[in-house]
Amino acid sequence: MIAYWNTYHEKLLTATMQHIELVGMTLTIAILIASGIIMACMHQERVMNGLIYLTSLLYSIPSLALFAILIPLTGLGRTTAIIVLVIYCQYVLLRSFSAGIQEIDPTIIEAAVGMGMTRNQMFRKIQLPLAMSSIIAGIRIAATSTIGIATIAATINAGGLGTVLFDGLRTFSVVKLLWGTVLSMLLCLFVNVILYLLENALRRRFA
Amino acid sequence: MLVNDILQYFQENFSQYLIYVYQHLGLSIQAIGISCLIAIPLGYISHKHRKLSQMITLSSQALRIIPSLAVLFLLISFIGVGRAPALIALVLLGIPPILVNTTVGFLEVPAVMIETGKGLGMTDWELLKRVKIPMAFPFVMTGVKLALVEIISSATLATYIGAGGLGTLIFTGLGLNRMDLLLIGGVSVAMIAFTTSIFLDYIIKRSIN
Amino acid sequence: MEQTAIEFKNVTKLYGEGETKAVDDISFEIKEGEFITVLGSSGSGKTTTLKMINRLIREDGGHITFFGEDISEMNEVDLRRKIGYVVQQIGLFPHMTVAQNIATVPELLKWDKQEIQARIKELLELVQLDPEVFADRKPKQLSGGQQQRVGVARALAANPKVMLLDEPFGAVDAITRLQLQNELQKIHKELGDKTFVLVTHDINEAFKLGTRVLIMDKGKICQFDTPREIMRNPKTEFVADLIATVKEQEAFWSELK
Amino acid sequence: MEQTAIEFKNVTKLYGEGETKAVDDISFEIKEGEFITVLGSSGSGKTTTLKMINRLIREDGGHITFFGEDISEMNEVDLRRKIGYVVQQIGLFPHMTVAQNIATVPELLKWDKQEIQARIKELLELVQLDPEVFADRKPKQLSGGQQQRVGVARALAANPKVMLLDEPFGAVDAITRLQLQNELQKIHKELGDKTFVLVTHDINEAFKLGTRVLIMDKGKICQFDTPREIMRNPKTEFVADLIATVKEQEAFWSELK
Amino acid sequence: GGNDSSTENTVIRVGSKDFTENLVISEIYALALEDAGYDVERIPNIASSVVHTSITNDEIDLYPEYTGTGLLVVLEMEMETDPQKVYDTIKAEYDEQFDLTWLDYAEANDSAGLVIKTSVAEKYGIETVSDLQEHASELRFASQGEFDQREDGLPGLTKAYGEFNWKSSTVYDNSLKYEVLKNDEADVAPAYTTEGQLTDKEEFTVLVDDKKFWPPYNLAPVIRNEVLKENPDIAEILNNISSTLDTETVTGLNAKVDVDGEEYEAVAKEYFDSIK
Ligand SMILES: Nc1ncnc2c1ncn2[C@@H]1O[C@H](COP(=O)(O)OP(=O)(O)OP(=O)(O)O)[C@@H](O)[C@H]1O
Ligand SMILES: Nc1ncnc2c1ncn2[C@@H]1O[C@H](COP(=O)(O)OP(=O)(O)OP(=O)(O)O)[C@@H](O)[C@H]1O
Ligand SMILES: [Mg+2]
Ligand SMILES: [Mg+2]
Repeated sequence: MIAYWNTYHEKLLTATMQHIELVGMTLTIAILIASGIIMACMHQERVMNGLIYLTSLLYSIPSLALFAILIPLTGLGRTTAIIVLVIYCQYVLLRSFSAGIQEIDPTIIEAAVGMGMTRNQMFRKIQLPLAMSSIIAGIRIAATSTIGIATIAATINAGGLGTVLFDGLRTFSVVKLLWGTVLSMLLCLFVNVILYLLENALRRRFA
Repeated sequence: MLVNDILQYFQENFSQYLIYVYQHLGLSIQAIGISCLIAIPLGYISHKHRKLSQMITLSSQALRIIPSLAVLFLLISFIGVGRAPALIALVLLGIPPILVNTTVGFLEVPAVMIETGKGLGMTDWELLKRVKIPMAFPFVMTGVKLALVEIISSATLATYIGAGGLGTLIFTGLGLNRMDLLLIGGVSVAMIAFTTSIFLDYIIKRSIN
Repeated sequence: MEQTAIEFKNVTKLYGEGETKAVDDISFEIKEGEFITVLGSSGSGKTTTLKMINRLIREDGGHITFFGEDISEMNEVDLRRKIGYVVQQIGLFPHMTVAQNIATVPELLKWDKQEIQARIKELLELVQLDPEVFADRKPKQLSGGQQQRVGVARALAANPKVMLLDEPFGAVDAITRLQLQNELQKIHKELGDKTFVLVTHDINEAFKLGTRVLIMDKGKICQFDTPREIMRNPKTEFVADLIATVKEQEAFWSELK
Repeated sequence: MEQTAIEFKNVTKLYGEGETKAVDDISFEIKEGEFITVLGSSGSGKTTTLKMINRLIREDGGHITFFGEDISEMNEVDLRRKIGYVVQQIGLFPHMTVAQNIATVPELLKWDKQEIQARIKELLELVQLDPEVFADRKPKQLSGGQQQRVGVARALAANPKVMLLDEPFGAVDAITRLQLQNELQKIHKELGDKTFVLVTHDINEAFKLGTRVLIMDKGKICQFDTPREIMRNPKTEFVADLIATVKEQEAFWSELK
Repeated sequence: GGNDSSTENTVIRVGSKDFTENLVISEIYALALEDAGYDVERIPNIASSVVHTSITNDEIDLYPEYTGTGLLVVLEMEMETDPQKVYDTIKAEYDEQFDLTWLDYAEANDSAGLVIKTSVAEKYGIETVSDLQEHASELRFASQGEFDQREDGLPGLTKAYGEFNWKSSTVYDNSLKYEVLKNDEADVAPAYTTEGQLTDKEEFTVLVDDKKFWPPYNLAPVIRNEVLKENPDIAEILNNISSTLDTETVTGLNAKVDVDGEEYEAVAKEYFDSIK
């Protein structure tokens, strides 16, 4: 394995970089969309729960099937991969964002309203800080599952660590399979560490 | 054009299509069955032993960061190709969610309920049957649902290693750039995942009310 | 002659590494047919004492007898089936209907189906709930007071000799509570030979319901006597303080008259 | 002369499709400086009535005025900042320290930093908590009674004219409760012109604290008068029943003497 | 390595399909171009089904293609078995329809075919596809999804030889078929005649296409006319490569990757250095 790394680290690193790009773009877009939805629907619990259920159903669709359905529309390649991955993230993100906000003890919200906070003040001073750990947890799960599913995106020419895995399958090389696995696991751990640090920093700021 | 292709496919290959559906469902159901048989008793045992339950949570978290694709592929190197390794891989993927949820389900049975059951004079077995199992059921089912979704999903990939199923249509579609096959495969798998999901949600809801 | 229903002889219960003495070498005797209330502030050892009677908690020292028999030598499942048990959080099984909840112990005892049905009806009437209306409801479709009534009915189902009640009215509002107290007292009187042991930290409740009141503080028994005797001769400072607050309250009411 | 702080004119609140009348055409008037207690059993409409005052709930009919001004025409955020609000479950913000909790409204009002610090100290002393010890603790590091005190201090922070308290002592045990009641009464007296409206279902509490008691049943007002007057002339059967149980309790205690 | 100081700073984008042989050959093209001073961008692993679209969409400049594929799959024309005729046809059509040029084709013919376990072949005495068709009902087929649908796959084969009633037919990823045969989970599989594993004759036998069903699949670079016009010397560079590639050579290169487990880049480099 080490020998393989010594010779082909460039190739592995390229795949990893592609993977990071894929996951990074997905998460950025997904978080933006989820935040937008949450902002818009935060006060309509019904709509929110409906949306979460809908996305949970989408989430249950195998990625390969979603790729297949989208290819006639958006073709092979990164665009399709990112669209699918963003769809998957929505469920995890929406659920954890809204759980974070809805799980706040209603008496705390009531106390805040009763004290004369505006919606905006309440969001900034109460809801956001109290939902923070749940939000970060959601992002963590989304990142983890995106890193996993993104490997499948190699089937539709989106690059990334999946290419290493499929390459390993093609040439029947355990070394490559292991490298593909190890690198995606390392990526996961890396993202988890970053989010952990972020969470700590935020916690220190808010509390 | 595309509609015609799809209709034509069904006219010519309907029995083949049914075989794919049958293979996909068969593999998934078998995998979920075995997963349940292993994970539910294990989950029950682990809720009684703190150490064990911590270990299980930890290792299933570790497993979660391995892409399921990698699990599937790595397994061939150790047990070869075909239906058996596919089944093993799917069971491996199905176990963690059931295990974790079963453990949580039994742990979440409120202490008051257990105490009340005991206070009413239930034996351990009666307590399990009348209180713990019914109260943990929704959690267990949630685990089963997550596992099944994962399994149906990965069963699509299992086509790569010779397990058949609807993934075949998708791969062939990808290989030949045939939109009709892609759509038939993709939509069929989506529908199966969808209905299973809705069906299990219904069971979970009903068991709560 | 009156029989001894429950007896504690030098019973002690330790928690942790023995640092906390939840119950500290207590001895007392309860006769059949009494309505005992156990009064004390939070953490005084009331619940621990109660749960040692049906062996949900094991004593670390001393002996407890149930109608003369040492409970450590009895089969605990059998013991518990002879004892009705009601807790503050009520503990109704949420997945069962009211009728199924009440039928729990009779079913464990494999009573005949019709007998069970008849018993459910009888008990619901006893606790003033219309069987037609309530038998098939789930617990969460009931108000707090109604749930508490079902809890009592369930505990009474198999005709236990002894009823243990741990703050049974803790979760209901003060006005409903007064009502439930009256009902419980009535039930105790109607059933005649049943022994009730009720834990509470409400002085009014303890003194109103108890034929004798067992006052606990820090794991020890301060006094165990009839309400009248306690009012007249408080034995410890703690009891005297309690009595003082009651007197203050009483003074306030008579002033209003 | 005494000013009218709050007035309800034919106020109604419906829930669902109008099947439930949580509050049914009620009218009453509260003067500045009064300590009003609202008494009723669970579901009688007490909370609904209280929350309509600070517009957490909107009335479906009638008018409510606050110092002569119709609240439906006031900016609701401004209105709420003039009203202190304490709920049973306390609602302290878990991510803020005691000091930050108390400072919430002054900060919303953009008070000067030093002013806020001084106010925190003053209030903690008022509710008998040592500022040195408690200012920097988080709510979960406090006992129930201490949390409740902080809740009161927070509600008083910006010197509101009116304080609304919804079962503020619901979560603490009976003995601590007596203590907190006395403190609250003292605070009301010390502050002089503040109007307190406190919801409870404990008769003792309602009659002890209220300069006048508003008794509700099924969304209607049964009686609204001084404790003495209610005791002497209960106006409805429900009130008479309540008084009867109190008298029974009192009789029981004096019998024990 | 790049060649930044080069006056001609055109970057040539060399694509490849997603299997070993195509990867190796395209890497050899890339090395040759770099050696001649071009900057090369490699775009490997393009799904076979879209590689043609990629080049017509100007996403790549050239890639290795097979004459038979051009004829049957891309142009969807009639079957033809003479290599030169096939080449002449597609060269003209590509130029006219797609503005693409087929450079010289190599002798290497990566024809489609069917592979059978040698032991099974001996047992039933199967040497040709016709023999196979007769015994199909006793044999397990390890297909890949595409083969069952493609005109130069099972459907065409059926027209030429008659129905194949397999005892069973299971789809595997193309790369697994030799493993499947080795593990005795199937007896017959589709094959490409240059695949490295076929060097093991004791294990695998390629059946004779006795009815001449499959067209020739000679390897040749397809390149965009525009690029070729600007850089006419590319033709010579790549033609020089093609002239060295015969079936045996290509099979050997494939075997190094698929049997010996070397990396395709390394194999390509070694080969290029040897012919330079
Ligand atoms: N499982 C336990 N482990 C450790 N300490 C315990 C445990 N259960 C009770 N204790 C301690 O034992 C003492 C007595 O507890 P107990 O529950 O009997 O009090 P209680 O009088 O019922 O109080 P409350 O009115 O709050 O219910 C307390 O100090 C409590 O903290
Ligand atoms: N959001 C709501 N939706 C529907 N019904 C409601 C809602 N809030 C209150 N109600 C109903 O309105 C009635 C009055 O409720 P309210 O909360 O005012 O009672 P309360 O006197 O405060 O009772 P408690 O002592 O239990 O707090 C009850 O019947 C209640 O079920
Ligand atoms: Mg207790
Ligand atoms: Mg209320």
